Amino acid sequence: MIKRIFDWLKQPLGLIAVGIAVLALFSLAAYGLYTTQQPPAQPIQFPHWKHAAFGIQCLYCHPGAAKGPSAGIPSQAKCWGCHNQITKTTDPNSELRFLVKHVQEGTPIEWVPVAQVPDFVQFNHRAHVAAGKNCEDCHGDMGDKSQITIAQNPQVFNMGWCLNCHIETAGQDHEKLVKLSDCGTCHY
Amino acid sequence: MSKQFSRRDFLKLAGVGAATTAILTGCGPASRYVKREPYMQMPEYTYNGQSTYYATTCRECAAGCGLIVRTSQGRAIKTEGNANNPLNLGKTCARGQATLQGLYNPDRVTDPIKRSSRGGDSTAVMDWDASIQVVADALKNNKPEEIAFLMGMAPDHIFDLVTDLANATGMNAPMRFGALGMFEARATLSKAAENLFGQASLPFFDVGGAQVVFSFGANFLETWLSPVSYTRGFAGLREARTKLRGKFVQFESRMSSTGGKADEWIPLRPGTEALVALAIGRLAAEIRGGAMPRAFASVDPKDAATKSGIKLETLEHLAEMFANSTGALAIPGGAALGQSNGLAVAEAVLALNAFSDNLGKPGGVYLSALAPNQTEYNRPASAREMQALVQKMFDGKIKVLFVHGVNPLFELPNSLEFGGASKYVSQIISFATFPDETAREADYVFPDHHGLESWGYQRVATGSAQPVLSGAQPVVSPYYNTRATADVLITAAQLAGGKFAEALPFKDEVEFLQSKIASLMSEADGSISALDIPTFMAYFQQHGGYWKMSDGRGVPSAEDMLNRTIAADEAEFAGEGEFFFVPFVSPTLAEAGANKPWLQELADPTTTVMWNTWVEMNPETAHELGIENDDVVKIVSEAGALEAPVYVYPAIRPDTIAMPFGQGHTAYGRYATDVDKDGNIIPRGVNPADLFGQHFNEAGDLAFAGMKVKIEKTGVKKPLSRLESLMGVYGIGLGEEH
Amino acid sequence: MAYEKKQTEHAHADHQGHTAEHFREKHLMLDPLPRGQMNDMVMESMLEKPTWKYWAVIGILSFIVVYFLFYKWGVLIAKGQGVAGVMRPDYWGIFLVNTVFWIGISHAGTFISAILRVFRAEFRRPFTRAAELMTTFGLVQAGFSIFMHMGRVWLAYWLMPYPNQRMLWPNLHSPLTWDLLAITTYLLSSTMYLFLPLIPDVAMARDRSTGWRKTFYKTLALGFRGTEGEWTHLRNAMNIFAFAIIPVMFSVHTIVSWDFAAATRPGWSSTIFGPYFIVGALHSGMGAAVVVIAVIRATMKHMKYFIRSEHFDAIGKLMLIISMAWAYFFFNDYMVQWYGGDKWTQQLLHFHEAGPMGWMWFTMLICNIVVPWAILWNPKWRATPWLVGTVGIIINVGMWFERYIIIPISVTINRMPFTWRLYKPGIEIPMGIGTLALFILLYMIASKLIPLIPVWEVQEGQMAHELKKFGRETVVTVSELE
Amino acid sequence: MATLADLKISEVKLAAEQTGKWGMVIDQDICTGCQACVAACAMENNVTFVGEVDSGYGRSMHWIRIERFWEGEYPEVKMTPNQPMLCQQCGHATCEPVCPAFATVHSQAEQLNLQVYNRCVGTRYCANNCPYQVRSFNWRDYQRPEPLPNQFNPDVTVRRVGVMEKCTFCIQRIHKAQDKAKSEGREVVDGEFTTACAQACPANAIVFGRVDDPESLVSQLGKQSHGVKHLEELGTLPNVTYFKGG
Repeated sequence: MIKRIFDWLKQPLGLIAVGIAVLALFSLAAYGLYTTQQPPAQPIQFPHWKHAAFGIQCLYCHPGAAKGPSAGIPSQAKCWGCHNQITKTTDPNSELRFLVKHVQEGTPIEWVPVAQVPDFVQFNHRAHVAAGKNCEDCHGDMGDKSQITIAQNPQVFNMGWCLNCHIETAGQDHEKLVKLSDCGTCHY
Repeated sequence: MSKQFSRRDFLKLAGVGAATTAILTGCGPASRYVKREPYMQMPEYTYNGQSTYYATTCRECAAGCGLIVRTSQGRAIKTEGNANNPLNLGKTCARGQATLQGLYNPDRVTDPIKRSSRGGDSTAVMDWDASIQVVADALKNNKPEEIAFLMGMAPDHIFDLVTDLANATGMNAPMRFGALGMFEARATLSKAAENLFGQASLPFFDVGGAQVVFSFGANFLETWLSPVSYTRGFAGLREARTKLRGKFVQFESRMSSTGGKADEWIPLRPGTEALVALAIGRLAAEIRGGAMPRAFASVDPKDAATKSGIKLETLEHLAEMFANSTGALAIPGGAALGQSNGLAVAEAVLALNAFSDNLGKPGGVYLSALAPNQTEYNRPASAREMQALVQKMFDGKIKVLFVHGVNPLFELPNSLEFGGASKYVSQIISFATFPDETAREADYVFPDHHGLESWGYQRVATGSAQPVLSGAQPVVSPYYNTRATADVLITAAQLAGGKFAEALPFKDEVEFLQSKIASLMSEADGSISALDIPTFMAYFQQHGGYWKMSDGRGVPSAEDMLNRTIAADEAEFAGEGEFFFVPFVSPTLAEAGANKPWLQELADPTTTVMWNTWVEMNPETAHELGIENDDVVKIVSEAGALEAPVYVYPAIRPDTIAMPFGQGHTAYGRYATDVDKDGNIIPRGVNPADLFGQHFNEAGDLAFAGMKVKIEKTGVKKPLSRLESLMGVYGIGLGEEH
Repeated sequence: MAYEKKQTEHAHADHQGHTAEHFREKHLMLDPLPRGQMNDMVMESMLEKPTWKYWAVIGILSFIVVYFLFYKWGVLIAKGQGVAGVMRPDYWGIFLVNTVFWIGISHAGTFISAILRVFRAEFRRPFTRAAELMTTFGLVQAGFSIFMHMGRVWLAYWLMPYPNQRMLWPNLHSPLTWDLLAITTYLLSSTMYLFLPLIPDVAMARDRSTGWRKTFYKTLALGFRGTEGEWTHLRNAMNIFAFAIIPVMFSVHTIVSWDFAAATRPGWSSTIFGPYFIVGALHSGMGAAVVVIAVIRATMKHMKYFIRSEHFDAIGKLMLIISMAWAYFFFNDYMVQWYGGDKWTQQLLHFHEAGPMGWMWFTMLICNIVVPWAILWNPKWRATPWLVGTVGIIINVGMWFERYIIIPISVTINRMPFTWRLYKPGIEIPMGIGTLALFILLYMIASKLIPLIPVWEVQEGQMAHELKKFGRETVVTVSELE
Repeated sequence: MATLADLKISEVKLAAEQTGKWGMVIDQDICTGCQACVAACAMENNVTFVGEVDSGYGRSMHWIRIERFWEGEYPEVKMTPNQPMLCQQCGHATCEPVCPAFATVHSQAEQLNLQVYNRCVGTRYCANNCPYQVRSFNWRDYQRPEPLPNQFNPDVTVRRVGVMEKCTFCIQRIHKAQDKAKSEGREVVDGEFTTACAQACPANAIVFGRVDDPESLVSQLGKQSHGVKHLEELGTLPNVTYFKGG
C-alpha cells in the first residue's frame, strides 16, 4: 500500500503534485507571514505631516502625553473645531469627506493605533515627556511625509530598544540605572 | 434623567478588553491591531488613560455605604469606599467590592421583555414606549387598592417615590422586604426599642467605645445591619494602640465568624438566650449589690444554667465580667431573635444595657440617627406583614403587583406560598436587573439600571453617629437597554393621568431627587450647602451624599426599663426531630450575591467553603451517626426537606445543625446556578428558607431559628470546594497518629 | 596477525576436553566463533524479516505514542496545565517524576558502558550498545517530560543562553538552569559516546548490505576501514570519552537532585540527595538494562549466543550491590531528616508512611530492597534471565514510586498546613505511558537499524581471553590488547 | 550595548542586607476574616475566578487568602485569629533564585519580589519553593465572559494560561503615586495611597507603607514587640509583620 503510493509519487505526475503541494504550503505560510506585517486599514488616511506643517503642536491634539500614561486620540469635536472652518470639507474627493460623514452621522471614527506596546508593558507618556524626550524620538518625524503615516510607526517598539535608551539616559547615575533597568518599572 | 446624563456622552472603547486578553506572547503587529473609538465629545475633565472617580452609594445591601468608583474610559474599574461618608469612612465589605461583577454580569436583563407564560423561557423583547404604556395601563385600568408594590430595602428614593404615589392615589402603601431584614429580625429590634424606650427605632450599639461586649446571636461582623460600620466598631473595641483591649463574648449555638472573633464563645442551647441574659443580669446585680431590679428578679440562675447547658460557674464568671466593667454592652440579634420568644430575648438583652447604665453613653446603646430627610424610622416589612400581603394576593384583592429590588420567590420562605399566591395576581411586573426567580414568574420585566448606573439616595438607617443620606449617581452610562424604574414610573404616571400625574409632577428622576433633597439645602449643620438646587445637587453628587456634622443619635430613656417583668420563657420549637436548625446568612454572599462569581469564590470565613451550600454538624454527632465530611444528608423539617453535604464543624452544639442562606437559586444567572451533565440548569446549593415553617415571634418576625429537624443519610457524596486543607486544618487523611 | 594466532590457539584448545567445553558453554569470551560467522549472525539478527508480531507491536506503540503522547500533549498545550493533576501545593507532578525517572534510566547506559569499560569488566562486552542506546532514548523521554511540565512550553528556548536584544539571560542561580545545561551536555556526550563504538560495527554492516542500508551505513561509518591508525584514533577517542562522561553522568543526577535539595521544602532540603539520587538512578538504570537485555535475548535471533546466563549473573551481582547502596542512602537520608527534628519534616515522614499513600512507601521498600535481596543473592536464580528481568521491572516500579514519593507526595506537606492537598494525577498518566511507548518504539526501530551487539568488542574480548592448563587446572587468562 | 555586568544581576544577594522599602502590618486580632481584602484584591488586580471544581482542588487564584485553624474541642473550641496570607515580599526571597528565566526577580528600585508575567515560562519552581505558598498559577485559560472584561484594571496585565502570578503590593498604585508625586515635585507622603486590600479592610487591620521611613505608620507599628514575621527563621526577610492578637 505504502509502496504503491511511493511508486506513484516517483512518477513525473506525482513529482509535479508533490511540487505543487510544497509550493502551495510555502506560499500559504509566506502569505500568512506577510499579512502579519501589513499595516492596518484606517478609516481616514490622515496626513500627520500636513498638520505638522501648519505648526500644530503634537500636544494640541494629544494632550494626554504630558499629563498621564496615554497620549489619547483627539475627539471628533476637536477635529471638527478646525475643519468646519475649512471649505475643503465640501470637496467630494477630499479625505475630509469621511470626517464630515462621521460628524454628520454622529458615529465615532474607529482609528487603529499603530504605535502600540504589548499589553504587558505599562507605558507612561508623562514620565517620558518629563524626562525631556521629544515625540519624534519614538514616533518619528511627523513633518516628513515619507517617514510617517498613520498606518505605520517607523520605530518598532521592542524591549531592547526601550532598554538601550533607558540605560543611556541613566548614564553614570547608579540609582537611576537601577530604577530604569528594573523589570517592575514597566512590567506588572 | 437623560438630559443631565447625555452631557457625559461616554463611549465604550470597543476592543480594549479584547486587546488586554489577546496578546501576552505577541505574534506579528497585525494581531495586535485593535480599533479604538475616541470620544465624539470629550468631557472637559477627562483625559485619556486617566481615571475619573465618582461618588455613589453601594446597593449590595441596605446599609448605604458610600462608594467612590474609579472609572476609566467610561468603564467602571474599581469600587472604593468613600472616605468622607461618615458611615463607612472609606471602607467596604467584600460585597461592595464585587458590585462591579453585578454591573458587568453576563446574565443581566438586557431589554424590557414580555413573557408569554410565567416561568417560561420564551420572551419577546419590547421597546420602552410600549413598556411604559403597559405600566401606565396597569396603573390606570385597575383600582388603586388593587395595585401593590413590593420593594427591596434599597434604594430609598424609589420607595419614597412610590410612597408619594400611593399616598396621593390610594394605592397600597409599598411593602419593603429583604431576606437580610428577616434574618436580622429588624421588626423585633424595633419593637423591643418601642416597648422599652417608647420609640420604634433601630438601636445603635457603640461597640467601639465599649469595654466588654456580650453579643446574643448578633452576627455584626458579617451581614448584620451595617457590617462595615460595626466592624470598625469591633476594631475600636480591640484596638490596643489607644486603650485597653476590650473583651467580647458571643452567645450562640453555632460559631459564626463573629463568634470566631470572641474571647469567649458560649454555646448555649437555642431558645434560652432570654433566660441566660436575665440570669447574667441577676448575678451581676447581686455582685454589684443594691436592690434587685424587677426585670431580673424572677429568674433562677441555676435553672438557667441547667436549661441553657452553660455551667453555673461560667455564668457567674461572665456576670462578674459584666458587672465589674466600666463599659459593658449587650447586643441582641440574629438567630437569637428569630425564635418564638425573640421579642423577650431582645428586651432581656436591652435590659442588661439598662443595668449597665450605658444608654446614650459612649460604648452603650443609642437610638440610631434618623437620616436627614427622614422623620421617623421606617422598618422593612416583617414576615407576618408579608404573610398578610400573600393572603391578600390569594384573595384576589391584588390585581397588579410591581416588584422592585427584591426576589420574594427566593428570599421569602416557601411556606409563605408567595409563588402560589402570585397565580391569583393577574399581572406581575418586575423591575429586576437580573433574571431572578421572581422575574421568571413575572409577566413583564422592565429592567432597572444596575446600582452603579442609577441615580438615587439611600438613608443610613444605623451605623453612623451622624445622620447620613448617601447619594447615588450613575458612574457609567447604562450598558444595556435598561431604564431607571423611577423614570418609568414618572412617565407612566403622567401617561396614566389624573391623580397619578399630579402625584409625580416631575420631568425625570433627577428632578424628583432634587425635590426630595431641596429642603436640606439651607439646613444648618449640613456637610454641604448651596443657594440654588442645581448647585446643591452637584455638591450632593460630588460628595456622595449629605450628612449632618453633629451627632444625631437619640438617647433612649432608661426609665422603668428594669422595673418591669420580662418573660424568661424558653422558645418553642416547631417540628419533630432531634436537631435544632440554625440558618444564617452567608457572610460572603448575603441575600443577593450569588450571581457574582468572585463572591462565590470567596471562602466562607468559618468553613472556607466556596460555590456551594453545606450543613454544619458537630464532629461527635457526625461520628455517632456515621456521617463524614461531604456526605449528603437529607434534612426534614415540618415544612420541607433539603439535601446538602455535611461539613463536620468543630464549633457547633452537638444537638444543632446549621446552614447558610444565599445559595439554591433556580434562576439568577450562570454563576448562581449550576449545570448538570446534560447541560440542564440546576440550583447551585440549596436554599434553607425552604425548610422554614410559618411561625412568627411576637413582633411578627419569622421564627426562622425556631425549628427542629430530622436528618436522614442519603449515601451520596458531594465534595465541597474548600479553600482550607482537610489534612492541614483537621488532620483528616494525614494518617494515624504515632 | 593477532587474529590468526588466536585461531590456531583456539583449535589447540579444542583438545582440552570436558573442562574447556564447560568453560566455553558458560563464557562467551571463551567460546569464539569465526569472525565472519559472528558478523553474519549479528547482521542476520538485524536484517531478519520482521514478523507480523513485530509490526503489530510497532502499530500499537505508534498509536500510543501518537494518541497518548502527542495528541494529549496538544490538548495539554491548548488547555493548560489544568488538565494535569497539579495544583497548589503540588505544583510539580508526574511529569517531573517521569523526568527524573528517565534520567535515572539513562544512567545505566553510561555506567555499564563507561565505568565498566574503564574498569575493564569483561562481561560488559555484548551489551554495551544496548545500554548506551538506553541512555540516549531515556534522555529523549526525560526531555519530553520536562517540556510537558512547562506552562508555556513554546517559550522553552528562553532557558537557553543566547544573546538577545532584551539583555536577558537565563538565571544561573537556578538549579533548573544547571539542569538544562547538564542534561544537554549529557545528551550530546552520550550520543557521541554511543556513536564512537558504533563506527566499526556500521562499517561491518556497510560491507555486508546493499541498497539504502548501504548508503545509510556508509554515511554513519565515516569511511572507517579498520586500519591500525583508525583503530588507534578510535580507541583514544573512546577512552577519552569513557573517562570524561563519568563525571558528566555523576553531575547530571546530582544536579537533578539539587532541583530538590536546593529548595526550602521540608523533606527536600537534604544534603545527601546528590549521591542518593545517583545510586537511585543506577538502581533503576541497571534494572531497566537487564530488562532490555532479557527482552533482546528472548526475541532476537542468535542472541542466546551473545547474551548468556553469566551476564545476568554479573549484572545481578551489580544490582544487588547497588540495591544495598541504595538502602544505605535511603536509611541515611531518612535518619538524618528524622533526627533533625524539624516539625514539618517529622510531619512529612509520618505522612509518607501512614498517610493515604503509605502503601506506596512500603511498596517502594519492598521493590527496591526486599525483592532484589531475596532473589539476587542466589547464584542460580541470579543466572535465570527471566527472573532477573522481572526483578529489573520490580526495581523500576519501586524507583518510580520513590520519585513519586519525593515529588508529589512530599510537596503535599509544606509549612502552610492550610494549603495541604493530595495530588490526583490527570493527563500525566496516559502521557507517561506515551513516553514509555516511545522508548520501546525507538528501541524496536533501532534494533532493525543498527547492530545491537558490538561485534568488534566481543571479538576483541575473545581474542584476549585464553584457556590455559596448569597441571590439572584449566585457567582463564586475559591478555592486554592495547 | 550594555552587558550583563551593567545590569548588576549579582545584586540580588545584596537584598539580604537591606531592610526593604514597602511593608505591611497586619493585626490578626482585629481581622474579622470578612474577605473584603480578597475581593478588593481580585477586583484591583484582574485576578480570575476558577469555578467550583478547580477552586476545590487548590487552584483558586486568590492572591491573598485568610487562614484560620481550630484550637481545642467543643465546647472549649476556639478559632485561631484569622491570618491573611499574601506574598510577604521577602527581602531575601526563596522564589527568586530558582526561576531559570528571571521571571521572578527582585526589584532593586522598589525592593519587591516581581513576577514578570511575560517572561514566565511556567516551570512553577518559584511556587514550589515559596514557603508561604502564596503564588497562584494559571492552570487554564480561565474565561471571563463578556462583558465582565469591561471591569479589567488597565494598569494591570491580564494574565493568560501558563504563567505564575502573585501579590504585587499593588505595584501599579506605587508607580502611580510616585509618578504623581514626581510630577508635583515632591516625595510620596505616607498614607497618600495604599494597597487595595488595606484600602478595603473595614477593620483597618492592614496597614501599608514605607518600612524604610522610621516616621511612617507602618514602621511605628512594626516596632511593637508583639509583631511576628512568618517563617523568619528561614532567612527570607519578610516585609509583612503580623500581630498575633489576644
